[in-house]
Amino acid sequence: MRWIQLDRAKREPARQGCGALLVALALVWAMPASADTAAPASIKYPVAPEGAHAGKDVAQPIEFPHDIHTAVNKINCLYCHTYARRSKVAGIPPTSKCMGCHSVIATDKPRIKQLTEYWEKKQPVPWKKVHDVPDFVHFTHEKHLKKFIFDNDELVQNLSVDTVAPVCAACHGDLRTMTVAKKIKPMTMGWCVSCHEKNGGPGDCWACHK
Amino acid sequence: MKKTRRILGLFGNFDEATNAIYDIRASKIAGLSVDDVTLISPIEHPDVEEALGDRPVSVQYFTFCGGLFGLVGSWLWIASAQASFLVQPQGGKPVVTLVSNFVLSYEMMILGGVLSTLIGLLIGARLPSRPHTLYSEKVSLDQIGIILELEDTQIESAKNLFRNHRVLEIREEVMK
Amino acid sequence: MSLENLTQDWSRYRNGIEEGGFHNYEHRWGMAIDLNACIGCNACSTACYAENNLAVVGKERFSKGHYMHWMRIERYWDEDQAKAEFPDQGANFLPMLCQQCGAAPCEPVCPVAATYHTPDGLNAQVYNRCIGSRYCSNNCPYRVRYFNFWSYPESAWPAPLNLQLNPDITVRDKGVMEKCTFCVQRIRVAKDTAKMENRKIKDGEFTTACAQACPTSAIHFGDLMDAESAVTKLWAKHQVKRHDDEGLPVSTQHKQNPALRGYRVLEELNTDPSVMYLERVREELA
Amino acid sequence: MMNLKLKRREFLQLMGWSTAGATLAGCDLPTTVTLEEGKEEVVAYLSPEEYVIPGVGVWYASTCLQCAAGCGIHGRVREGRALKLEGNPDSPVNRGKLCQMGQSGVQTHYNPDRLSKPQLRKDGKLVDISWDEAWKVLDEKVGAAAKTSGARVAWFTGTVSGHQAALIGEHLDALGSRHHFVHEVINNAVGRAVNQDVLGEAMPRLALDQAKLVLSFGADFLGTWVSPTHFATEYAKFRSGTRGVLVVAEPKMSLTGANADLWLAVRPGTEGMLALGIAHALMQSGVSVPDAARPAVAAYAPVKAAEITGISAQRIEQVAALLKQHSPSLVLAGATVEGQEQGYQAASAVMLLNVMLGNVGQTIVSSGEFPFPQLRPRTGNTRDLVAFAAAAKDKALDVAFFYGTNPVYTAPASLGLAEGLQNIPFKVVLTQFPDETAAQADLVLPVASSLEDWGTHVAAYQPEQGVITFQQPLMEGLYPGTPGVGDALLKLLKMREAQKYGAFNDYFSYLQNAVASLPEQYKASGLTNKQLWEQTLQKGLLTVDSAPGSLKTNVGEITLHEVKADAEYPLHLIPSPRLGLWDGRHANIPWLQEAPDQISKVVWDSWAELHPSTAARLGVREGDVVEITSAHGAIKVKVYVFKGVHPDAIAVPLGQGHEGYGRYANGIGANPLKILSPAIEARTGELALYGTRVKATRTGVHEELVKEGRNNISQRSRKLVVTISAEQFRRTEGV
Amino acid sequence: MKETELHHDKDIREDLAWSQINSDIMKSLENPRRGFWYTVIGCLVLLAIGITAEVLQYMYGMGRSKNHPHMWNLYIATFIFWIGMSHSGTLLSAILHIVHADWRKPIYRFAEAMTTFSLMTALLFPVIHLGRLWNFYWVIPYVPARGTWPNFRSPLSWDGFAIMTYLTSSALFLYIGMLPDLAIARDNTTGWRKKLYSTLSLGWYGSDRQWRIFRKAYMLMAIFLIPLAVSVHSIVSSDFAMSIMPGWHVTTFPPYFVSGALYSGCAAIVTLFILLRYYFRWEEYMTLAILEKICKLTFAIAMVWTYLNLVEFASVWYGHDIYGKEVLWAKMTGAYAPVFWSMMFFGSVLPFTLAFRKLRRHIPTMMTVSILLNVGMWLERWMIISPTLSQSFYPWSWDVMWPTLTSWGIVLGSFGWFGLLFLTFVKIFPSVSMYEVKEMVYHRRLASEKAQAERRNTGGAQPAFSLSMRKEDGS
Repeated sequence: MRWIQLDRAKREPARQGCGALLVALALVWAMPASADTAAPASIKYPVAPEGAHAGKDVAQPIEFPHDIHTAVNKINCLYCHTYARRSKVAGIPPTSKCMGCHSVIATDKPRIKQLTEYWEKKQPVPWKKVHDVPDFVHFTHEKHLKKFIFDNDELVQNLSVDTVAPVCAACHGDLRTMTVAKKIKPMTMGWCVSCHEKNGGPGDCWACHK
Repeated sequence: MKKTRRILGLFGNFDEATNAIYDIRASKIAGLSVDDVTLISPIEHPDVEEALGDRPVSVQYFTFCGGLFGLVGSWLWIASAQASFLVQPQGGKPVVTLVSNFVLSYEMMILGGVLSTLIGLLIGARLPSRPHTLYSEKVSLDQIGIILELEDTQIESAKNLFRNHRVLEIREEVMK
Repeated sequence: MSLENLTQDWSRYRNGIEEGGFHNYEHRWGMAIDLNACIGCNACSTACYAENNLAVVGKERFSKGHYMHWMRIERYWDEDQAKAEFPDQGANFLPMLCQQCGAAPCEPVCPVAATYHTPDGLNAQVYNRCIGSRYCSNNCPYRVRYFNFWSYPESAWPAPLNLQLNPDITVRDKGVMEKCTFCVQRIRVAKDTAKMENRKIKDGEFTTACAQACPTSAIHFGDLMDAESAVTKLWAKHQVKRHDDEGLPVSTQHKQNPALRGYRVLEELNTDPSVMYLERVREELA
Repeated sequence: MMNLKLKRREFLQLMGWSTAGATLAGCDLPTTVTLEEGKEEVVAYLSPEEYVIPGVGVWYASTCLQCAAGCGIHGRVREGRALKLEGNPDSPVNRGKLCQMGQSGVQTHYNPDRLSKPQLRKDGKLVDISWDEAWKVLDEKVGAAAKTSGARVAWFTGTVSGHQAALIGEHLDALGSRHHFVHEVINNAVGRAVNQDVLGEAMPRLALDQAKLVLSFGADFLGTWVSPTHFATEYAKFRSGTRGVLVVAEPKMSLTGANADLWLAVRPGTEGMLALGIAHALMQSGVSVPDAARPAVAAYAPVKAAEITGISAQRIEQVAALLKQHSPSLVLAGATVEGQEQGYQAASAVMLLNVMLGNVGQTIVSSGEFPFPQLRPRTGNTRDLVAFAAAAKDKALDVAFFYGTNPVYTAPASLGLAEGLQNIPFKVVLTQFPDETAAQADLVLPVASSLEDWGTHVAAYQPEQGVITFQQPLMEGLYPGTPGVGDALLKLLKMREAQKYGAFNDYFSYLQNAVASLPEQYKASGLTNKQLWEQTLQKGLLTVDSAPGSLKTNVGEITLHEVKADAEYPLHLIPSPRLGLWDGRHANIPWLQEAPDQISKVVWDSWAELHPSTAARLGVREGDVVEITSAHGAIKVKVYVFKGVHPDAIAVPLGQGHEGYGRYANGIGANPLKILSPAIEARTGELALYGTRVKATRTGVHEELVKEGRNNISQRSRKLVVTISAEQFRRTEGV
Repeated sequence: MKETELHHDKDIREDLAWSQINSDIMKSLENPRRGFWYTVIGCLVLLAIGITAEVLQYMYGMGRSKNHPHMWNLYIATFIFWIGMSHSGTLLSAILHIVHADWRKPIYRFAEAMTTFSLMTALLFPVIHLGRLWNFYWVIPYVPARGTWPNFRSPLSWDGFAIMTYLTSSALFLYIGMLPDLAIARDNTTGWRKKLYSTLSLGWYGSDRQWRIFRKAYMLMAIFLIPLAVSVHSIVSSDFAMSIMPGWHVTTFPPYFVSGALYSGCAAIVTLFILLRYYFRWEEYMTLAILEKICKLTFAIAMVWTYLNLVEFASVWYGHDIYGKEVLWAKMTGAYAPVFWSMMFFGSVLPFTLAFRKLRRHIPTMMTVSILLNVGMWLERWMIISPTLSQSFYPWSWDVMWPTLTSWGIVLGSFGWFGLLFLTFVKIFPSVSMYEVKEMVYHRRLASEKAQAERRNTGGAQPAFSLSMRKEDGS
């Protein structure tokens, strides 16, 4: 019964089908713009790219407490990671820098004792790498810091850990809440690109690929 | 009246089947119109279809819309992809290149047309489905079947009509 | 992907090279190579090996054409001396590298856009995007694209040779096309430095490895958009023009004054190379 | 480019920021961008210098030791690794430019075949030993020799100069020996002798840029002659503006010949006659001839010279006319002229042209006397090789030190050097690589590469004022314990004269002391010794002015004999040097092996250049293997048919045919030096390298000759290299 | 005797019973001749060779099969070959369908299958020839996470679009056309086959409505397929014609490619026709008369191809482009001359055998000729690619390259792969269209009876026609 009845419903399916296709067509027209290349006029902090990464807990030779140094003692990130504004790599601070303070401060703590041991043996601390980009990627800390920190007059005057850390946090997460660093951002190309689009970074492949 | 019965007559050749349908058309069975007739056959046969009368087919509208969608949609899609992928400046050519986009849209028009034709076919022919309950395997061999949906009262006259046209086999069932 | 992008800038997206294109050039790196000075000594080529992590392939593979020299010195003999007993003058040397064409035939054919035109006017090759279809090489009239037929990282740099590898450049693995980049890593450093110091790049601030090495200074490198650069002046002196300087068709670009020495190789193909050669000078002593 | 002050060795103590392996691509599978954390180690610095910034390259000045020209270099160092060498713009030699051999310095340094441990011959085999043992053995053996016969100790080196040469001299003095043999295959010893005799100075300055015409008799000044990179920079000036004319006469086209405006294929061994023929033509046109040379010049009228040399009289007269027309000119004689039995006479004939044309004083000027005789270069030659072989054969030596040369490879087999070495009881080889000589050694001492070592050098050819170029390490030694050459010498000296050298910890402090004790006149005023030292290292050189003298023109009598034909060995063998592999010392550098020869474009191989007519006579074509036989041996090489070689000559490039020189050099090609006859240049005692007669026979074997652009020598009417006439050039660009 | 000849001249016997058609065709699913299995084994061996070669190439790199400047070689040549082969399937199934040439009916099914499978084979080559084939999907314009798209300008990405469209369309076309036959198969099989066919036939039961829609949809698809086939090979030719290389940058390439494609495809149909006829004992369906028709078609296309070939040479010659002329001259006289002249012989001279009726009807000859024609066509593809690569603008990089064992291995492997796909198909699916053969027999029977009746001049009604050839009063 059903078969024959439906056979009689002559043109309806055609209308329905056409309607659906036209709606789809309209949807394509109405597709929203995703790439907004115009950067905001004044940037304090990078518009952080979206995405998260479930990073592993990395066992470091010394469990370095970023939170104590930054959140409690209010030491500026760039005080230790001093190469970041001068080179493409941010760099791990040399042991001499640690010892600059820790030859007098908190010398009795077990972590500091560990550190002193390395220092006395004249061995560099074998830190494990947490954040890395592939070798075919050219990433410079100095230019990113220039754009987000040093090109911003207001910030230069009162450069403190609380003004610098949010900039670093765009890629490294907020280290004020971590002990040892943990990778919590995906650091993938799409992630980089989304940030470049939002903040007006270069869209040229060769800006980043070498 | 409610149609409650279904009956299948199998015929040995198209002439008989055609004549049977013409008889039905001529209202040999009261209350049964040609719209209640389904013909099942191993090959397509224009004569019989003529007897059944005009039953419009809508698949071409699907094809048209699908082709159009493929053409316009893919052009917009490709052009907007090019417009937001600015590494595209190449070989001194414009970002949105009409020639290549035309080639691709052309292909996509065909793909859209073909796919929507398929959809049209499936929708129009109500496929996929289970085979008809009265379906006989002889139809796929060499016999032609006529399925009628009937009221109880029309059964006998239908059978008679079939027999008049040298029906080879009659099957019937009660519709649920 | 968005239609808004498309509708906003429609007219610019439709610009080809004749109308200026959608390039937004920041620089146009270019060269001038003086064949009067070139002595064919190979210094540029070896400097390129050292700078750009070019793999040494060995005799067997070289014989199959698997060589990787981005900069090669071609040596031609005069055709008019084909019947003479001795060549009564020297050879014609031609340093051939990627011409960084403005209308590069290699670019539009790459299926994945691994090669494209940068805002610096370079033909970029993005190694990690490349899938190795080799179409670009097929379409390159100068045959200056080199393909990694094998995996070289292990074979070409046995330890400790790998310590020499330039960390600013990817070491290409098998299946990737590569070519001269005008030492983009040096350009990048120069641009970064200039940007850090809030200034423009100065002419002569850096140069490519080949130009740096050339004992006779036959290779000049610089920014063709910088009116004051030595290269721009050389191009102007020899009246060689880029396409979109004036959007001139090739026939009018071609050298009008026979006294000038500038020309570009296979110019008639309309590829708009960024490398201008200065004609070799021939003493008529024979 | 940053040239930061260097403080002692501290910068070397850096640990790599990223391991070198990390530079490798990751272009292969997988291409996922997430890199797992915690896998790699970041090595942090312990206590870095202020100027060391990871990720930023620093340039240091040093000196290139790939040949003896003494080019200044800048080396790029990043994260403790030397990455790239470039010319030092301050160096008067190369003015910031660097040839391919210099560029390859990094591959000499990082060569995978470098020796890392000393080796001692035990039971006939070289075995690895510790450094302590090595020094002990050395002390014992040399000590024993010093006690009995210090005079029987010899140093056999390549060209050395600076404090290295001084220390070698002092070591020999301490032992009471005078045996410092200095050997180079590629040398201009005969030319130096002629210069000394005619001009009064062995190596005057050549003002190529002042010359309007250069006539070169086989002097490949763009490729292998004296100071090629310097001459190439000068050549650029010579060719610009009014554009000088370059005429080259040689039996086999060299790189210089390949850039000539007029190339003359002269019959091998007759260049002197050609020079005299030109002199005759000049004389006919009114140029005066020094009296002593008059008979010789008169004997070679152009027609006669044409008969001998194969260059038409018309051509000879044309060259003479050109010389007269373009003044001042510069006439140079190279190895093909000098490496004959009458090479001195022939080179004198060439020098005669300079004298006649008045070039002396114009394009040939005095370089003055270098003020420190002990630092002056001991320039290499082949006379010392002959002498050393003879001394060895005569069992006149007990201990021999070898450094900077590989005589077992370069000595002709006919000298019997390999057998002679058996007679030297203790042979010490200071080398970076296991080479053929090291294979014969009793003790092999690996030395630091030129990028790991300190040093001072004085180039034999000083283009402007005299300079001492400084060599400083660009990075920490790859193999701990490996001493620099200077350190090794100091150590040897301390074994003999502990009190005299005990004050110096190492060669570094020795050099520092040497700079500090420089006579005041050479020190810039107002600098402390430390500042002077730092400034010197930063510049890479120290200028020591010397007053130029004046050149003489003492042309002596010239007697040239006819070159006789040899029925059995009809061809002249030309062991042609290559810019690249040089005398074979760079055969283990993959870049240079893979760099096509400038002329033939052959890679990774030896070949024999044959004129098409000769090839046709022998019935060979390109790729056929021929056997080249001299009276002293035979080699097999593939044929390269080439018009740029005289039909009477067969040219085989130097550099290949190594047997024990590492993975890149071994088993490739053949060494033409092996079959040279021991003929001696009559006046100077040099080996007549170009005087060997050979015959070539086909072997029937055919192998592909691997070369670039293999199917084409012409442009097929495409406009690839376009030419313009010189007149037009001078009209529009001449200044 | 005369009778038999007449019989043979018919495309198909008109007195074939429909039930016999069913059983004859369905038999192909059961018991082919031994030769079928030998062929399967042969294909497996070829495929194994191909896989070995590909694995080696994957492990060690493209250097095993390519060099500079021969960046493309056998792979792309074979790619074009397979793409080309697919075209005549469309010719038979779509073009001839539209013009109602009913002799196509017994043979179009396998021809369409050939289209689909040669496309699937062709599709392998652009992937195989990639230096980094594990990244081949970057050519597909999926919405990317990295903000990157493929380059829509590249003829190679057009290839991707075109081939995917063609593959989809022709596979659908094949499938849709097979629906009624799948229903027949469903009704005549048991076990897993029954399940398979039940699923695939989608419940087709042959109602008049289904037939109407089917007829229209099938015709629409056929109409789409024709421009598609032409555009696909034009796009493949764009890989060359859109480049600037001498010998490639030729405006006549699209029609030249299309004609070459039809040519090789027709030749392949002859080969497969003969094979299937042999394997499944289908002498009744794949008759010599039909073979003759395809041969005539092949001959006509061969002449078109020859003409276009000559036009191409002539236009290069008269165009006086020195680069193009050099390539042409090198083809004719250079290292590749033997290959070039073999191609000319196989492509333009050999087809004249098709002009003779005796030869057309001689199965072994036709088998040999059809294979040689395809060899010629394969050489043509190679001669399109290699001479230009070896001798282009830049004389310094001129070089002749002969294929390596690895590339031969992969080329052979592709034949194995195609063979396996095809043989599997014909073993599982009815490769002669049963319902259409029924139609064909039915219509021919009607026509002949009408003609007979007219001849006999006997008036009155025609005798009732029985589909099953049963006596009307028999049961």
